[in-house]
Amino acid sequence: MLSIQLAINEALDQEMRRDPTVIVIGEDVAGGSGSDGEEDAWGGPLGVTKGLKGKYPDRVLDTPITESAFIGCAIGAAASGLRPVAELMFIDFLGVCFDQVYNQAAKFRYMFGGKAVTPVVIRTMYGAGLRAASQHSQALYPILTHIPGLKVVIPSNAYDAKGLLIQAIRDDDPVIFCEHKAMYTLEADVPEESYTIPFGVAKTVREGSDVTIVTVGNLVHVCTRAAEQLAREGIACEVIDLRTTSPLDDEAIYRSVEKTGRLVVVDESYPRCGLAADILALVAQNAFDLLDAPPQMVTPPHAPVPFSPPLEDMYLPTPERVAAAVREMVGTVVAGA
Amino acid sequence: MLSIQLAINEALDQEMRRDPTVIVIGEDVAGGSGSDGEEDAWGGPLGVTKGLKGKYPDRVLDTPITESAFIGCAIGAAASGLRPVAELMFIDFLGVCFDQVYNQAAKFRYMFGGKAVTPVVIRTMYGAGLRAASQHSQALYPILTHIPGLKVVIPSNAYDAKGLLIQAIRDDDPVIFCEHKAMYTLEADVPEESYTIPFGVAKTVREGSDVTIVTVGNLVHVCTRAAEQLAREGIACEVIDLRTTSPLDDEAIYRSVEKTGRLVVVDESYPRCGLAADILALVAQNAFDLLDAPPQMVTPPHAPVPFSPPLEDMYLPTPERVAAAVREMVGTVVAGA
Amino acid sequence: MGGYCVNATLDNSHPLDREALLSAYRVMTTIREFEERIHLEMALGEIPGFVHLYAGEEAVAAGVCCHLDDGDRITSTHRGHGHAIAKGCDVKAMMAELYGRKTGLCHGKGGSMHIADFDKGMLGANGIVGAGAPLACGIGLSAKIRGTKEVGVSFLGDGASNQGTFLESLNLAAVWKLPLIFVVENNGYGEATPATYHQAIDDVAKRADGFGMPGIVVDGRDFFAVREAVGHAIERARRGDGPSLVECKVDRFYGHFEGDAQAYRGSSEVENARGRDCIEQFVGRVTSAGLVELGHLAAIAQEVRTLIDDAVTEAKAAPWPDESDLLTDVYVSY
Amino acid sequence: MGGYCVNATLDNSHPLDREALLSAYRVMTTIREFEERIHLEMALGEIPGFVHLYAGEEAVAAGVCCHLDDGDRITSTHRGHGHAIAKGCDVKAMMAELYGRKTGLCHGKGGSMHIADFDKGMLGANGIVGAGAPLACGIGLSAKIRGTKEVGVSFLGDGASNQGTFLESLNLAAVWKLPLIFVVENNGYGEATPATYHQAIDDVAKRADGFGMPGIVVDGRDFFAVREAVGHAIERARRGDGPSLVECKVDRFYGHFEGDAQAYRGSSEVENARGRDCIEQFVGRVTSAGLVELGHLAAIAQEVRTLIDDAVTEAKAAPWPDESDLLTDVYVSY
Ligand SMILES: Cc1ncc(C[n+]2csc(CCOP(=O)(O)OP(=O)(O)O)c2C)c(N)n1
Ligand SMILES: Cc1ncc(C[n+]2csc(CCOP(=O)(O)OP(=O)(O)O)c2C)c(N)n1
Ligand SMILES: [Mg+2]
Ligand SMILES: [Mg+2]
Repeated sequence: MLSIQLAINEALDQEMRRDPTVIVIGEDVAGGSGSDGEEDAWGGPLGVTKGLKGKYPDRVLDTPITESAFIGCAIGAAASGLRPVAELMFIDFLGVCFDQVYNQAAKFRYMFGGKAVTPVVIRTMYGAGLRAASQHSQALYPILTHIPGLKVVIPSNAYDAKGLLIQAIRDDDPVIFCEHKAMYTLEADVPEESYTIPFGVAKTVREGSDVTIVTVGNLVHVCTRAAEQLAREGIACEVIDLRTTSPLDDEAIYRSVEKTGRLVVVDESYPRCGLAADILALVAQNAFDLLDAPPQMVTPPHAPVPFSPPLEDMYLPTPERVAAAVREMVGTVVAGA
Repeated sequence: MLSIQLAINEALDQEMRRDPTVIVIGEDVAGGSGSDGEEDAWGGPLGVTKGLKGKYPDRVLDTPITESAFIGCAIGAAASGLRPVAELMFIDFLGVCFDQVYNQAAKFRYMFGGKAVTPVVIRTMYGAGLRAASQHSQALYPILTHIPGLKVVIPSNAYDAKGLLIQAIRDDDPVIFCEHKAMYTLEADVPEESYTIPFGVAKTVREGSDVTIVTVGNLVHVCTRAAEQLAREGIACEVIDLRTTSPLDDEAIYRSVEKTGRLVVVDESYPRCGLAADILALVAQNAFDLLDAPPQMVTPPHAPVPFSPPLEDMYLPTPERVAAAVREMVGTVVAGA
Repeated sequence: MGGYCVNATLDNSHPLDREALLSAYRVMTTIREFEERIHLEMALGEIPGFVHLYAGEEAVAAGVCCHLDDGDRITSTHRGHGHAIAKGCDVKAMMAELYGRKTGLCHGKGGSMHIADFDKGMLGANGIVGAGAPLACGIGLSAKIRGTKEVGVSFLGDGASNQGTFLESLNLAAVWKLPLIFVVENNGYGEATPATYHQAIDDVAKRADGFGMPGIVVDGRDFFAVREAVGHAIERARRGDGPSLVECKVDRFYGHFEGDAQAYRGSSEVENARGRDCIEQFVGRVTSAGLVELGHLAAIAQEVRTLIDDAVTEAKAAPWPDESDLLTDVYVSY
Repeated sequence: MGGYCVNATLDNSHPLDREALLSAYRVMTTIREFEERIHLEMALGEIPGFVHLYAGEEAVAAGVCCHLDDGDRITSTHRGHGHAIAKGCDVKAMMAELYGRKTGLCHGKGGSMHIADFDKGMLGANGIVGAGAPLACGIGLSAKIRGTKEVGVSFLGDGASNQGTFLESLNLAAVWKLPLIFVVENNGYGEATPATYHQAIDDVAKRADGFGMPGIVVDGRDFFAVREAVGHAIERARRGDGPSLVECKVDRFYGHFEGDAQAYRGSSEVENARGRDCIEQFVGRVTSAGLVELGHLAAIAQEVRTLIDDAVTEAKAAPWPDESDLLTDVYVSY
């Protein structure tokens, strides 16, 4: 059993050992370079990269607080022969380096006529639930999923985290790897040897024939809990973990909806132009005839993330909210169906 | 008859005259401050703010190329008693100042418990069609629409441009005002006196009972042309111009779909987590039973904007593509309906 | 217009009266007691979220804000409690905010990293490093365009001084001659990373020169030095002569955030820092010079402790926000 | 490690042989003829999009790139034709790119603002002002980690020198001692805004000091001065001693973009600039010193003109991209 944190650490370690062009850079990824206690350094504010500096002293680099420069640096290095893994501490900080991500890394290959290869990975922490307030709790991956040229990965468990991160590092396109900050200690069986999980292949976490629940990241567990409760009530939910939002395994969703006729998309990002809307729209456009009831979205409201614990708890999708949406849907059958 | 360019200029002029706290700042909005030819200065690269500096010399300010600093400055000034209108020359440049927009301006009011008022307007140019290539042709308003706390305005004609801009300046929330760069010379009847158009009220540009076409900005004209062609073929399209994407007049869309039973959303932004998906999802969730056919999106492909003229022409939605989508839909009726 | 100087010769041209000294002491002690108490409460798990303590740096907030009125506005950082208190924010409402209560300064929606009170000219702590600097340019621009004598102050750390937003703001402020002071609180660390690693210069103030404004370095543990250096800069700003950068060398008594074990700091480092405590230095100076009696200071300290006790008690008893608060104040109108 | 010097005394420690002189002339003349021709073609409406001409600034591209191999990489700007040509990009493919043809260097997908050729170490013109500087840090970091002697060069304008991305990159490069040279092409304008307005200092190079790297100012109209100053900086970088900033004072012969009427420029300004044409200066120097005969230079100029003529003819005759190109190369795999 390995936690997500250690699974990510292991993936980085194995890839750095395998490939001398893999480097890790970011704020405090070593965590105290040049300080008196360098050996017992942070390894990231939550310790995810702990120990790597000792093993690869020249390839694990603390940076100044200068996201545009070091994310851009990682991108430039990727275009010059390295495979950097840069850490954007919180996805909320995207705003100070976004240009390098969507106008540079994402567009090089296309606008340079196919000659550029930019194998950069940006690891970043997302999500609410830790009372971190409006500027440290966002999901924001919809705005990265929006951008052609980027791949977006959101693992839900330690096994996937390791395999998807190794895939990300070996992948020749820019990849944003989003880690939910409330999930690092979650454990799963993780093989010691290195393995990859292909992008664009969703995972059916739970099978069921009544309703399809599509989700990603930490909410996979929220939805599973909802499904367990609903199962006790006689409603069989199929829970699909997208694993990557770009590329998107829309076929897996259509296949499931074909079976269930009902769709609930559960997501933690803001609702407008968000991931839930994206999935709903694709299903409505491409699999409309499979739907027996209006598809539903369960998301936070159109508001920033509040700090106060009871407010934050109301803000996020919970098993109860998911279950309620499913129950209501199962009670509904479309007029003409 | 006034062009959009002059309508915007007039709105700025009238508001600056009315209210001494209104200022205009941005790169070359005067256009040559401190140069030998200051009087005949640019007034923006396309001349939209031309002449304002002469009328309000202290309140029209050229800035260094420093979007984070001057957009942030406009926001800070809005929180300190002014009503700044900042110009982000191209919406593509959002990436170098995005934090100030979505983590600062958008969140002040909420995270400060309702005490902040940040009446800033960010005018910006969007859109493809001018062979400006990948980094100067994007739409990107979906990522702004995604953010709670921001209002997003996209006028389609000179009359609306004036009324919506005056509303934006008087509005107490941060507003992003998106101007399609290919539309500046488009003329309409524009009253000389000042007037406002409320946000969140869509406009039915053309009535029809067969298909609802929802769109915004420059594509309103593309859709109107498609509707004219389709009318000759006996298909009556209702064309809805959203005018603002946040707030969104979803009720107007449902009302129209109630009449037509069919929905095509036409948008220029990238398809994934884009505006078309957003609208489709809302209709699928909230007005599913009104739909007689699978709703459709007409957007560019999931790719950056290409430079080469024939490629760019293929990239954008055209009247032909819109008409084709409508024709196919009219031929389709949902199985059970 | 540039120029950079270390340990500016201070002419002490603004002597302080007794009232001002007592007020400075009260501000610094309130900050210290607030922070020490939060350190305790956090260890007990009573306060949620990410919290960064200002303890050790009090002389800067006090030495800067003693020059400011409510109409003068500041932008702050993730380490913002000290700035908020010095700028006059209500301490009880701040405490309630940290506890996430409805009675909090931001109704519990902001928490430690988003303390703000626009009425007091406190435009917000900020979770984004460097983000306050551009906003502070707006404070300066507004003051200038409205034709007032108001000034803006942007507080930032040494880590933030590498951020583009800050560097751009130096240029914008210089070009527009904004009435603005950038106060860099150099505590030698950005999180766990020492300043000796994150920049290749000894003094952040050196950068001022490259943007055309004066840069001054002072001992930030010395209230009087801060007060005087910043006083000159503020006078300059109010005169219309433009911005300045004042770098204050300070010590961070606690970890980067509450919970940081600080293995990266040498064992005697924090001890040494405590040994040059700005408040003790202040007390030593004013009592040995006979300006204020120790007993008077002790009485103030006692008042402050009572205030903090009450603040905690009231905060814990205060109501939580409820469902009706979740969606208010996203917009003024929508 | 800092230090800033104007008009560095140049020791001419790297004398040029005849071959190198002819090559420099060919590069500068190719850029000039390319730009003059595009100016013409754009006036005729033959070339789509936004185009920014490098005419007048040729000595910088030539004086920098003469030190570089294909393994040394550069980042460029919106005004990138000169850098691309000096770095060895195929001129005909560049021309075809500007015409949007399938045979273009980027298959017509990029256009003027996105000219790139990774095989030649040209990592791209860039439509985002200042965006090249962080990318260039990556060039330097890669060279360093792979243990090569390669260097990176980041070209930027005076306007870009106020952008946070550039300023942050100075710090990062200095901290990591990256083998990197920042070449600031100060043509006195960012679009229509004069440098005297957009910054409160005379020399951008002054900023180097605040980040702990040398800053040098040279006359960018003097090929020899550029070559020598940059040569020293590159040697320093290859030795592992870290980055430098070299500011080159130059003139922009045309408007900011093609179509700019330049009302903001005084009437004699462009005339004066043409009077100190870097190519004419070069020709004067090398012929009067007897290093090269005028006839030989004329022959090269004639070859270049033929090349450009052919490039235009071929570009106009070349095929457009077709529907199958619209969706290729968004990803390597998806
Ligand atoms: C843009 C951004 N990057 C990184 C962080 C994470 N972070 C929070 S505080 C901090 C260190 C700031 O150092 P400094 O400016 O010296 O302030 P200090 O904490 O020492 O007071 C960092 C890196 C952030 N909040 N915002
Ligand atoms: C981030 C960003 N802001 C603004 C622009 C618009 N723009 C293009 S070139 C330019 C001027 C650049 O000036 P400078 O760096 O001096 O280069 P020059 O044009 O003089 O070569 C501006 C403002 C842009 N492309 N990117
Ligand atoms: Mg610090
Ligand atoms: Mg310039």
